[in-house]
This record gives sequence, structure tokens and C-alpha cells, in this order.
Amino acid sequence: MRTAWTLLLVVVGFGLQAVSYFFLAAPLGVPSSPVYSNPRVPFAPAVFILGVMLVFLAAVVYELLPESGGRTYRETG
Amino acid sequence: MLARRIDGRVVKLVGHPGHPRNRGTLCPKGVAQIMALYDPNRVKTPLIRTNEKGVPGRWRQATWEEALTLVGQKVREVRAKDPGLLVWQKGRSKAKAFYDEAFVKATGATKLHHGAFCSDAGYRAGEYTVGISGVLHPDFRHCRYLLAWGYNLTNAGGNQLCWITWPQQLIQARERGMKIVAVDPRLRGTAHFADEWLPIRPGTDLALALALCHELIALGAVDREYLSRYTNAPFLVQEDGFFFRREGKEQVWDLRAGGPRPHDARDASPALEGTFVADGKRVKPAFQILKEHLARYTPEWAAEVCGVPTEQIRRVARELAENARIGSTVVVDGVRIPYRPVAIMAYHMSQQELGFQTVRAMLLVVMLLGAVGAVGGQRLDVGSWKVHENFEKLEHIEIKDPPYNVWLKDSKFFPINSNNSSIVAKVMQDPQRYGVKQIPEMIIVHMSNPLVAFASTPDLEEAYRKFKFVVVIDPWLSRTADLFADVVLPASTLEKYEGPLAATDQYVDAVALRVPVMEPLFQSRGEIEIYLDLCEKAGVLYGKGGYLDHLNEALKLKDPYRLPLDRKPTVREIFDRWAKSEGIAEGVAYFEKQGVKTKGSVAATKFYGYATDPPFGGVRHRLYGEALLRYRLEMRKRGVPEIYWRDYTPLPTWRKPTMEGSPREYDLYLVSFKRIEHKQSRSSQVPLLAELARQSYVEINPRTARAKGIRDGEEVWVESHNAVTGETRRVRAVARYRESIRPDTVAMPHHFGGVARHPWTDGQGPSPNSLFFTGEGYVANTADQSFHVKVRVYK
Amino acid sequence: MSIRVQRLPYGVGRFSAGFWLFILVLLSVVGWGIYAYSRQLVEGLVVTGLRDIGSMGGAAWGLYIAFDVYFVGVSFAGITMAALIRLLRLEELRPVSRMAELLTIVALILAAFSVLPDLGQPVRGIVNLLRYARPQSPFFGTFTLVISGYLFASLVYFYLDGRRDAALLARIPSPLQGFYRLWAAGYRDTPAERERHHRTAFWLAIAIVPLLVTAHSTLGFVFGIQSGRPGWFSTLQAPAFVVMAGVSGIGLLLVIAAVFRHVLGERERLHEGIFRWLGGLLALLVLVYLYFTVAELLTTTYTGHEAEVRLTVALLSGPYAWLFWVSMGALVLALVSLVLPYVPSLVPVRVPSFQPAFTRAAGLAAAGAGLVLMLYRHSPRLVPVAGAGGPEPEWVGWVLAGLAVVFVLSWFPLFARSVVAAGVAGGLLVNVAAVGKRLLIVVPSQTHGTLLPYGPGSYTPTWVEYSVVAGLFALGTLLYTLFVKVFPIMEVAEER
Amino acid sequence: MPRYAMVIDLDRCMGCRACMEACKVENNTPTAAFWMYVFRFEEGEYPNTHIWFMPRPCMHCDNPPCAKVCPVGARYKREDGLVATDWDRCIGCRYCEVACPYGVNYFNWKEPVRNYYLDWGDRDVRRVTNGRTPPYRNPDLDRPYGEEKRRVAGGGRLKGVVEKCTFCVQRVEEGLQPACVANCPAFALHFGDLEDPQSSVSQVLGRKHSWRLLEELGTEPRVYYVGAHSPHPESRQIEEVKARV
Repeated sequence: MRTAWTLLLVVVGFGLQAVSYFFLAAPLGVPSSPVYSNPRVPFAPAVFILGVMLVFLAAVVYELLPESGGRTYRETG
Repeated sequence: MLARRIDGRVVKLVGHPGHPRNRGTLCPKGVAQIMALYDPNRVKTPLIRTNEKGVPGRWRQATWEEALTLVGQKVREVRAKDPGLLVWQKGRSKAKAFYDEAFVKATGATKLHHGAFCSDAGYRAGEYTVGISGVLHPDFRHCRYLLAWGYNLTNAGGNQLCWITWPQQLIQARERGMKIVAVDPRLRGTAHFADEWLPIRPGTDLALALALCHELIALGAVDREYLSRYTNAPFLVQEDGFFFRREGKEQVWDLRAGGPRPHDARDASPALEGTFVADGKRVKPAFQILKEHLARYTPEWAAEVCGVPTEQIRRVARELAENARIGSTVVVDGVRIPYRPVAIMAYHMSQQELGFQTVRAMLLVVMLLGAVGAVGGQRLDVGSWKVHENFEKLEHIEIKDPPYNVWLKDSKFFPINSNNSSIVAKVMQDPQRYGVKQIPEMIIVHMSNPLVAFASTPDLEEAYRKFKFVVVIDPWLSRTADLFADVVLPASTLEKYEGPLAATDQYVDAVALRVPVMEPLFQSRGEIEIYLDLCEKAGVLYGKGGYLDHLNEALKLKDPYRLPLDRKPTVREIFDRWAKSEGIAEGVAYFEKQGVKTKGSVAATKFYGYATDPPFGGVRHRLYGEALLRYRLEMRKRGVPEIYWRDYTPLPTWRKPTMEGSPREYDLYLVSFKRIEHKQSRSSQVPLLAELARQSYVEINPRTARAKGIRDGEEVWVESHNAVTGETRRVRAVARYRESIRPDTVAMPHHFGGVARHPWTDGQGPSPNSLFFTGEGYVANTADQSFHVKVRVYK
Repeated sequence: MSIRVQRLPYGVGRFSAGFWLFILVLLSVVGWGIYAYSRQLVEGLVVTGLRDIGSMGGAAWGLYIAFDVYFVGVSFAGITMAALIRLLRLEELRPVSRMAELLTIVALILAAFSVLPDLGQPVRGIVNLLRYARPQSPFFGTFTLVISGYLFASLVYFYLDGRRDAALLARIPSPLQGFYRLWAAGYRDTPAERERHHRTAFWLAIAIVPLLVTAHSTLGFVFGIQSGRPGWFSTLQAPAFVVMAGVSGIGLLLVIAAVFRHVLGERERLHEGIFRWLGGLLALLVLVYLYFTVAELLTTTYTGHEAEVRLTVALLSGPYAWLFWVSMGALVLALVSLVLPYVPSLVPVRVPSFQPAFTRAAGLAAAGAGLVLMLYRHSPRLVPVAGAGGPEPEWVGWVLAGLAVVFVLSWFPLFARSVVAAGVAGGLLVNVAAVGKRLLIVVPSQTHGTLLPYGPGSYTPTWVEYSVVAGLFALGTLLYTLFVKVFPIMEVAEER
Repeated sequence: MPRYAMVIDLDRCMGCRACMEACKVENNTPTAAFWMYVFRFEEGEYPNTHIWFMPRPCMHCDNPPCAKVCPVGARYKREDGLVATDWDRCIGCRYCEVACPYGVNYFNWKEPVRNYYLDWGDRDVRRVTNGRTPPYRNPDLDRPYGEEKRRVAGGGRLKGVVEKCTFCVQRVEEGLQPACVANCPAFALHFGDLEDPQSSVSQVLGRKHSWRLLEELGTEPRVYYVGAHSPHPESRQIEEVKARV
């Protein structure tokens, strides 16, 4: 369960980065028109950063989330 | 010039597309005027001085009423004594009719020009030699070979036209294939367009011109037809130097009749060379005299004097001869006219000690080639070919006995006289010496800044101390005003009517009128308005012989448009009458809409001297200056020192300039120059322009500088020496390396020296005018100012 | 529970008068920096020495950017060390790991702060970057990866790594107890948890190492891919940035470690081995960097474009010469200092040791003279301004450099004896060099690297720039110091 | 969509710098900002010297380094080829400036209204100008331009943003020539549409050999020079304008 969450976060994180970089942010290439100066979706860069953060947040989640199967660390004594 | 105006506010100035002189463009100065217009540092109200003179002024703001009453009162007082004691100093006065003519005549004031600092020596030479008032420039449309002689082609503008008119014609000529040879100690404005550079030593132009004449004759490049028909070259000259006359008529040697004949004899074929005997006298044609006179002025000799290679001089002479195509003709507007596509462009360079004779010698060069008034050839005035009254006047000057007026008119010192304000300054310091009884008491300085703009600043300051009352009419608190004005009257800049202004580019005849771009800022007024009120206060406005009366003459107003002499008109009304009188039905409204009135291009039959009827206005050009010899003898008879009469020679004669007498350590020549960014000394307070050319400096050849251990951008002393009085003057300036200047010459821009009280003029550095000297040895024999002096440069 | 701690270790929670004085000094410097910046906000960047490249003959980037690069560089060391310790199981280096992590975080905060004053529109800067930032602009990487990503990653790592100690301290009654509990977030230091933490940390380290290489490279690319700027346009730019980052970071870490060794008197935990190890690594990196520099110079001077050559001349013998040679000299001296401790053991020669009195005298004299000179010419100009009075700036620079060398040399005998001293000296020297090199990368290419003949320009930092940078340094020190007082700077030792 | 370009005939240019002034007035640029700059060069040694002039507007590159590096897309290329600066978006990082090999960018180091040569607080002047600074403030500059409707015209707009030559977008969109071109006394500047074979630019380019500045950098400038040669190490700048704020 926890592992799943973690992996999910990592995947989503990298996903967001990739999507934002290649599809949401301003297009790459020789800027030959105003198109190159605007992100295709507003705040695309913020999305990218969010992605970066999620990836590392995964670590926190992995450590802090209780063991799957309802067992909390209290029972491991 | 057009102004883009948005709700009463000017936001931009652009050229007038219909104006022949700028064709819709402006020079940097024109564009930048917009800032001068709004400048809060302009003089806002009439000012009356509250502290002693000679130091920056403390001022009391006054009403126009008060200021004009005061000035008017002073004018009355002075005129009561002697109108001549009132001096009017001309400056940038575009609308001559209102100031130079009407005002000066109405008040009987003594008029001082600025020409003696500009190019009047050239004007005098032109008027005396070929009868045209102007200095040498080419017929750009057809010229193929041009000597740009000391003329700062793209930087100095001048020659009566807007600054950009010549460059535009020049560029077209270049694209048509005209060749340009720059003759100049310092290559700059001309440089980009010049095919060749003769880096001539300052003050030796006369020597080069004589050598060119020598070489042309040697090459046989002589237009005998022109010389014998339209000049006094065939006139027989006696051994005493005067013309051989019968019944007071100059004679030529008729080869057919084998004897002397009147010069105007129809069928004569006059000799140009040889020695003859007439009435027992040995006589020679003037041309023969010239030939003998030139014999010693070989290219080798000139190369030595001018510091340029002999071969270069030879080549230029040869190219002149080839390009002149002597004998050829061409059809212009259906008229067949001699074709001589060679010319000399020389303007302010006439201002040197030998200036008058130098320009005469240059004219000899083009006269030998028959290029004067020919298609593609030499021109002097712009527009049609008009013989100037001075052609005769200068031939018959009557040298008078003292007392002389303050600028020594008809004096034994300067029979031919260009009215030099610096000489006036000299005279005012020592009137007796010059046989002057009374020195003037009051001066009205009109849009002029003598303390910075004119040469020999210390002399001018001394003179201004001597004026009892000084009035300055200027938009700015000029240095002259700041130090010496009793009253300053704030003139408007662009917010006024002014004119009529000739708008010709020398080919198209046009007239323009400046109309206000907006309401006058502050309490400033247009000059014309000021003069109307001033004349009223001084009691010289109304009635016969009054300002209005003279204005009618000056503007050539015809009935019914003449101004009534009993009522003060508005400025607009005056121009309305003038416009209508000129046959423009809409009156001034036409100019308020159109700005320029183009009258079409000048006909070839009016434009080319050869084509006028009679040719050259029926005068014979003076190859040989008999009158000059007469003046020389007269001056000697009256016991005038040689320094005054030595240059009055019938033929231009070389001598070492006086400055060469300075000690050896003064090893450099100083010349001054203009930059595109500035208009004389009227613009270095305009921030937009001051930003482009911030401060004064001294251009020096790196070789010379290194030898003196001077680094580029380093501050140095420039010290000038007067070879006659031994006086020295020095200023501090930044050294700037230039390869395009003779190693024995340094140059300074003319535009700085704290021209006015303004935040942007602080620390702009000195004007070379404070280094130049005036008076004996530093003015021409025509009282024209020389802008040459020997200096030394050190740290 | 294997460990018991009775009292908060490493001076945590204990505040001496000296400490407060120190804080006060730091605060006042920070305050001064803020004042300087406020002047800039009001007047505009005209109060800096920066001006437009070209007709104005200035440099558009200066001290601010140079120090931004420097701080980012410093941040390299921390997390790298932590990661390496983790990955390579360098147990004996464990004690410096947290110092290193903290160094990274503080440095990154300073980096973020030092970009702001360079912006003409700081507020827009923050908003518009989030809104419009373009991946194509090298700034994108700097801003997303370095500032946000890198900083965030470090924080995460730092946080997780600190939980154990937080848990330990949470058991002791203290005003900070709540804070520790919060941090520990229920951590009990059970084997399971430890094992889990090790796993996380391992993977984090794996993720971080490449990130920081890319991060520092992107910063290099900010300059490296500008074909229009001679001196910047170079493939070596990115790698050189990474190496220089390591140099400055490790250098500073050495200094900090030494400081704590002294202040906390933890001689056996912060044993000489650590300094030997770090010193060795530093020496190695310096060597690599020197090699890069030589390679760079050779390329530009040998077959360089005219502008490249002009620029190199300006560096080697022109107005920037003194700064260049000072930086180079500092690197070499650092190298020597770091190697000195090994000399006695390696070669049987005895390092000549002068009278300590003489040593001190020479050192003090040099330092004093240098100080006087600095005061005499309050700001050592980077480029002489035409017609500027006073002594020629290069001249001042040279003399200062000379004195500095004397000063350092006077300490050599000590370095030969103590690896710690050598480490500190090396650390300080390389950081001097780092700052110098950053300036040399940023400025000369603008003033002397114009491809159109505008003529040489000039850049002289103003008091505002110096003050802001000083303020940043003070802020960093402040954060570091305060943190040390609320959380153990070293992992709490296991008392067996 | 037109392809705008400028052609500069160096055979005609006499280095008068009227273009610099025309630009300053039209675009209201602050003190020391020269969107159009004219180099004056001296080459050779006495007496074999050569002097020539080279105006330097923004090159409006087809591969603009400035637009590439702009982190927020404030600097961008328009369809018609003009390289524009959206001063509503610029954050003032000056990356465009360090990236530009031609040195055409000018940053507002000061509050613009306090950077127009003189103190315009004078009462009489303000009465006429309704307090506008500079007094010749050009109202056209406030409008947005292009389909993208962004504010890109004029100078001295805001403290802390970068500005540069706009090819006088406010005039070009009205079908006028840029101020420098319209005013050139030597008729050395041409501006027009490369697509249109009748335009003066196409004509001149067809007639004379042309070159572009620092072509080797691959910036693909839209400014073409005819006549003379590109400046080389021996080209010494003379009478340079070293104005600073």
C-alpha cells in the first residue's frame, strides 16, 4: 500500500515534469512567432516544479505512512 | 520643417517633404530642437541686471513693458548724441529684412556682422574677382571633379544653405561618378566621400593654388577664349603695374591690327602673351604678367611649403586639366553652354591670414580652365547669376582720413573691410591708435554670442566692459548675456513667425515662412514682435524713415499691401501683406498650410554665367587686380605699416604667414572645426546634442602625441603664441588620437566653452576661440579673422 | 532503545553572551544589507555599478550573478557528501554529513536571495517565472531544478535524516521538546524504521547525485551556450562549473568542520581522518580544475577568434590580470597547503620552520598593510575607470596579492604540522579563488568581449552591491548558527 | 504576412547621427539609450586613412538569441519579423542583453520620468504638456500592437525593464517607415517588405552586394548592409558616444 503510494507519487511526479516540459510549457525551437513566448497552458512551469517536488515527496510518504494492512509501528515494538 | 502637434503640444519635428533644402529630412540639430523648445532653462521673462558686469549675472525679472521702456529710453539717449554710437551685433538673423535692413536703417545703428568669422574674405574675393557674392562651390548636378578644399563637406553645411543640402547633392554626384580630392590638414567630414587626400599644411593654401595655376599653364590647360573675352587677362599692363589706357580706356594688343585697341573693340583678336611697345611704353598683357608671376611657384616649391608630395600636386593639376574638357559645350534646357565639369569647394577656409588672396588664387585656377559659370563648373552664389554691386564698389574704394567708424570703414588700415567684431574689440581698447574718435556706448546683441562664438575671447571681454549699455536678445542666457548684459530680452525659439526665408537648393527657387509651432512658452516673444515694440519705445516706429517705412522697402511691399506708417501691425498681418504682395492670394494662410512656396527651377539662361545675357552680366572678370595695387600705394603714402598693405597685390603673392614667427617650441598649428552635432556655439546646451558630443577636446596625431608622452584621453595644456605681441594664452583640454590629421597640426571643435548658463554646459571644456588672436598678423588684409595659430601641447 | 541522552548535546539550547553578541553583529550586517537593497528598490539599479553592454560600455551582470553562481556552487558539497557517505558507506565521515546538508540548504537559500536583487522587477520575477517560464531558456533549469527541486530534495533528505536525533531529543524535557516531537513525527528508532530509513535515504541519494550534476550543469549552460559572448561560449563551461562547485563547497565544509572541532571541542568525533579525507578530495578537485583552466586558455589563445584573444589578454595581462592571478595563485597555494601535511611523512626533508615570532610578525604586517591599502582605496576596482584618480587599480590588486602570499607562506610551517590547519587554509583559499573565478566568468566577457568594436567597457561594484552581498553572507551565517542552537549539528553519538 | 527588413547603404551614410536623434524623439528613449547607434570608424595610418560610418539598429534576427534565452517570453519574434519586448511581462533579468552579440538592449536603470535629460517639473512647461514627461511624449506608444495585442512600443516605460529598437512598430503598423529611415538626410536607410519585389529593400538588395553583421553566429539578422565591409580589428571607433546614466 505504502509502496504503491510512493511509486504512484514518483510516477506522477516525473509524469507531470515530462508533460509540462514537452506539452504544457512554451514550445521549444527557433522562436519564429509569438507562440514561442507563451506557455500553452498557464502556469505550466509551476506544474513542472510540482512534479519535481512530488518525486521527492514520495520519500517522505514512504517513511511516514504507516505499514500497509492497518499495522502501525506501535505494534512493532 | 514640420511639427507634429497633439492638443497644442509639439511631439516631433520632421523635415518638410516639399522643401528643396531638406526633402523631408532633418539633421541632428533640427530633430533635437524639440528639446530646446521646451527647455525650462530658457530665459523666461525679460531680465534686468542687479550686479556688476564681468561676472555671472544676478537678475531681476521684469515685465516687457518695463524692460522695453528702459531699452527704448537708452536708444533715444544714444541716438540723440550720435546714432552711430548704437551698435547692432548681427547673429543668426534669418529674416534680414526686419533686422539687418529695416531696424538698422530706422535707428541709424552701426551694424556688426559675423561674416568676418565665417567666410567674408571669400565673399570679397568673389565679388571683386568675378562679381558674384559668394564662396566657391560646384554645379553639383554636372560636376565630375571636385577639389573639396578645406571644406568640411558633410559637417559644416554653410554656404547659405541648410546643412544637409550640399551632402544630399554630393551623394547624388558621387553616385554619378564625381571624383573628390580633399585638401585639408584634417580629414573628417569629407573623408568618407574623398578619393584622395592632400594633407596640406595649415595656412599654405595660397601656395598650392599658385602651384596649380603654374602647372595648368605648363600643361597648356588654358581657356584662351574665356580669358580674352570675359576677363581682363588681355589688358595691357604698364611697367608700373597699372593698365595702359587711352582716353581712360583699358587697351588690349590686337594681333590683327598689330597695335593697341580698346578692350571692347568688336573685331579685335587680343594677345594674351608677349611684350609690346605702345606710346613708347613697354606693355604686357595681364596674362603675360601672370605667367611670369607664376614662374617661381613650381610644384616642387609648393610641395616644400605645403608639405604634400610634388607628384600629388602634379597629378591633381593634370586631372583638373583633363576633366575640364576645355572647348567642350553641352546643351542644357535647349541652350548650348560651355561644359567644364571641374570646380573647387572652399568655404570657411577663406578665414586665414592670406584668405582674400588665397580665394583669388583659387578663382585663378578655375578661371584658367574657363570653369567659372560653366556647366558642371565653378559657382559662387546660389540661384541665378547676379553681378553684385561690390564688383564696382571694391574697385573704387576711397580711402578716407581719420576719424573712422568703429569697424574702420574705408580706413587706411583695411580699405577692403569685412567688418570684424574682434577688430572692433581691438579698436575699442585703443581708439586713438586706429584714428577712431568716439567708441560706441550701447550694443544690441541679436541672437549672437560673441564671447564664445568670435575669436580672441579676451579682447572681446575687454571691449564689452567698455559698452555702457548692453542688450541681448536671445532664448538662452548666453555667456555674453550672463557676463555683460544689462537687459536680456527672451526670444522665442520655434514659437514665432519668421521670414521670408530663401529656400533654394541653388537649382530650385523657393521661399519659406516659419510659422509658430505653438503658443510662445514662458513670456518669450518672436524677435519681430520685440523689434516692433522696441522701435515704438525708441520712437522710430512710425512715419517717414521709421521702421515701418523701411520695412515696406525691405520687404518690397507693393500697394495696396504697403504697411500704413501710423499704426503698429501684428507680425502675422505683416506677413499676410507680404505674401499677398508677392502674389500669393491666400496670403500668410498659404504658408500656415503649405510652409514652402516653390517657384520652380532656375532657368539655365539665368543660372550659368556663360548663358546669361550678356554673358556674366557683361562684366570682365578680374584676373589682374589693378585696384589692389592702387590701394597698396595709397596706404604706403599714408604711412601705414607694411603689415597692413603687404597683401594688396594685383596678383596673389605668397609670403610666410605671420604665425610662423612664433618660437620653435610652439611646434604645432591649431585649427578649429565644426561637428555635425552642433550649430556653431548655439547648441551645446541642448541636452540631446550635448549627449552626442559632450565636451571639447584636442585632436592630435598619435605619432606626435606619443613623442610628447601624451596618452589618448589624457588632459593636456594647449598654449597659443602671438608672433607679433608675444602674448600667450592657454587652455586645458582632453587629447584625442586621430590618424586623419597632420602630425604638425592639432584641432579643436568650435562648439563648447560654456555657451550659456545651463546644467548641460558645465564642464564642457574650452573653445579654441580663446586661443586664437585677432589684430595685426591674425587677420587678413580685409580685416577678416584668421583661425590659425601656432601652439604647443604639454601635460 | 540503545541510546540514552541526558542533556541536549553539542551546545544545543545553550546561549552564551558571546553567542548573543555574535548574533547581534550578524543581524546588524543583515540590516545594513537590507537598507542597501531598499535604496536599490527606490532608486533603481542605477545605484549599482551595472550598466548596459555596448554604447554605455558597462556590464549588465555583476556581483549579484557572480555570487549567485558562487552560492549554488557551495551548495554542491553538502548534499554530495551526504549522498557519497550514504552510497559509499564512508562511516568515518558521518559526523560532517549533517553540517554538509545544512550547508547545502543555507547556500541554496542564499542563492535564491542573490538572484532577486539582480532583477529589475523582483516581484514580477517570482510571479512571471511560475507563470511563463520557458524550458528553452537556460534560466528554466536554474530556477526549477536548482532553486526549487534541489532545495526541496535537500530539505526532504535533511528532514528524514534528522528524525532519529529528533526522536532522541524529544525524550528530554526542554523548551524545544515539542519541536523535536514534531520533527520526529512518531519515529521510535526501531530496527524496522532504521532499515526503512536506510532504504529511503539510499534511493534519495541515488536520485540526488544525478540531479545535482544536471543542476550545476544548467547553471554552466546559462553562460556556456551564448555564442555571442566570447569567454562564455565553451563546452567546458558546464563541467568546469560542476568541479568548481565541488571545490568551493568542500572547501567551505572543511572550514566549518574545523570551526566546530574547535568550538565544540569534539576532537575525537571530528578527528583528523575527516580532514585528511576531505583535504585529499579537495586537492584532487583543484587539480582537475586547474587542468580545465589550462585547457581553456590554450584553446582560446592558440586558435581563438580575435575577440577571444582580446578577452584572454584582458584576463592575463589586462585590467583583470590581478584578479585572475590572485585566483590562480590562491588555487595553487591551496593545493600546496593541502599537500604540505604529507610532506614530512613522504619525504625525509624537514620543512624549514621560522621563529613563530617572525611568522606572526610577517603575517600581521602583511595583513595590516593589506587592510590599509583596502581602506585607502575603499573599493578595489575591477576595471580602471578612465581618468579616475588614486593609484592604478591593478597596482593595488598586485600589492594586495603579494601581501596575501606572504601572509599565507608565513603559515606554511603550521600547515606542515597540522592537517586541520592546512585544511582550513586550503578551504579559505579555494573560496577566495572561487569568488574571483566567478567574477572573471561573469564580468570580462561583457566589458571586453563585445563582438562589435564598442571599445573596452568598465564595471566597478558600488557600496550597494558590496553591502547586499555582505548582508547575504551574514544571513547565511545567522541561519546556520541559529540552527546549530536548536538541533545537534552532528548525529548524536552512540554511547556503547 | 510581410517580411520586414532594413537595408543600410554605407556608401551613402555620412555618419550624421540624425537617425539616433529621430529615434530618441519618436520613441521617447531615456538619457543615454541609443536604440539606433552610429559607429564612426577610422582605419589605417596617416596619411593613408579611411573613415566610414555604420548605423546599428536592432538586427531583428530570425534566430534571435535574446528571444531564445528570455525566461518569461517577454522578448519574442512577431510574425512579420519584428523582435518585440513586452514590457508588461519583462522581469528585468537582462539575460537578453548579455545574450545579444550586437549590444542593442537598454535597461531602465532609473525611474524613466527622472531620466529625461532635464527636470521637467517647470510650471509653464507642465501647463503646455499637461505634465507629460518628456514634454514630447508620444501617445502612440501606449497602445498594444500586433494580433497578440501586447504593449511593445516605445521606451522609458517602466523602471527595471529592458527595452530596445522596435523598428518603430507604432509607425510600421500605420504603414509608415521607422523614424530613423524616414528622417535619414542621406537616404541611406531603407525599410520594407522582402516579399514585395517592388519594395526599396528588395530593389537595393537586388542591385548591390549585401552582408550582415556577425553572420557567422547564425543569428540571421533582418538588417542588411550594402557597401563598405563589416568592421574588423583595425576599425577604430572615433567620436564615440559614451553616454552613461
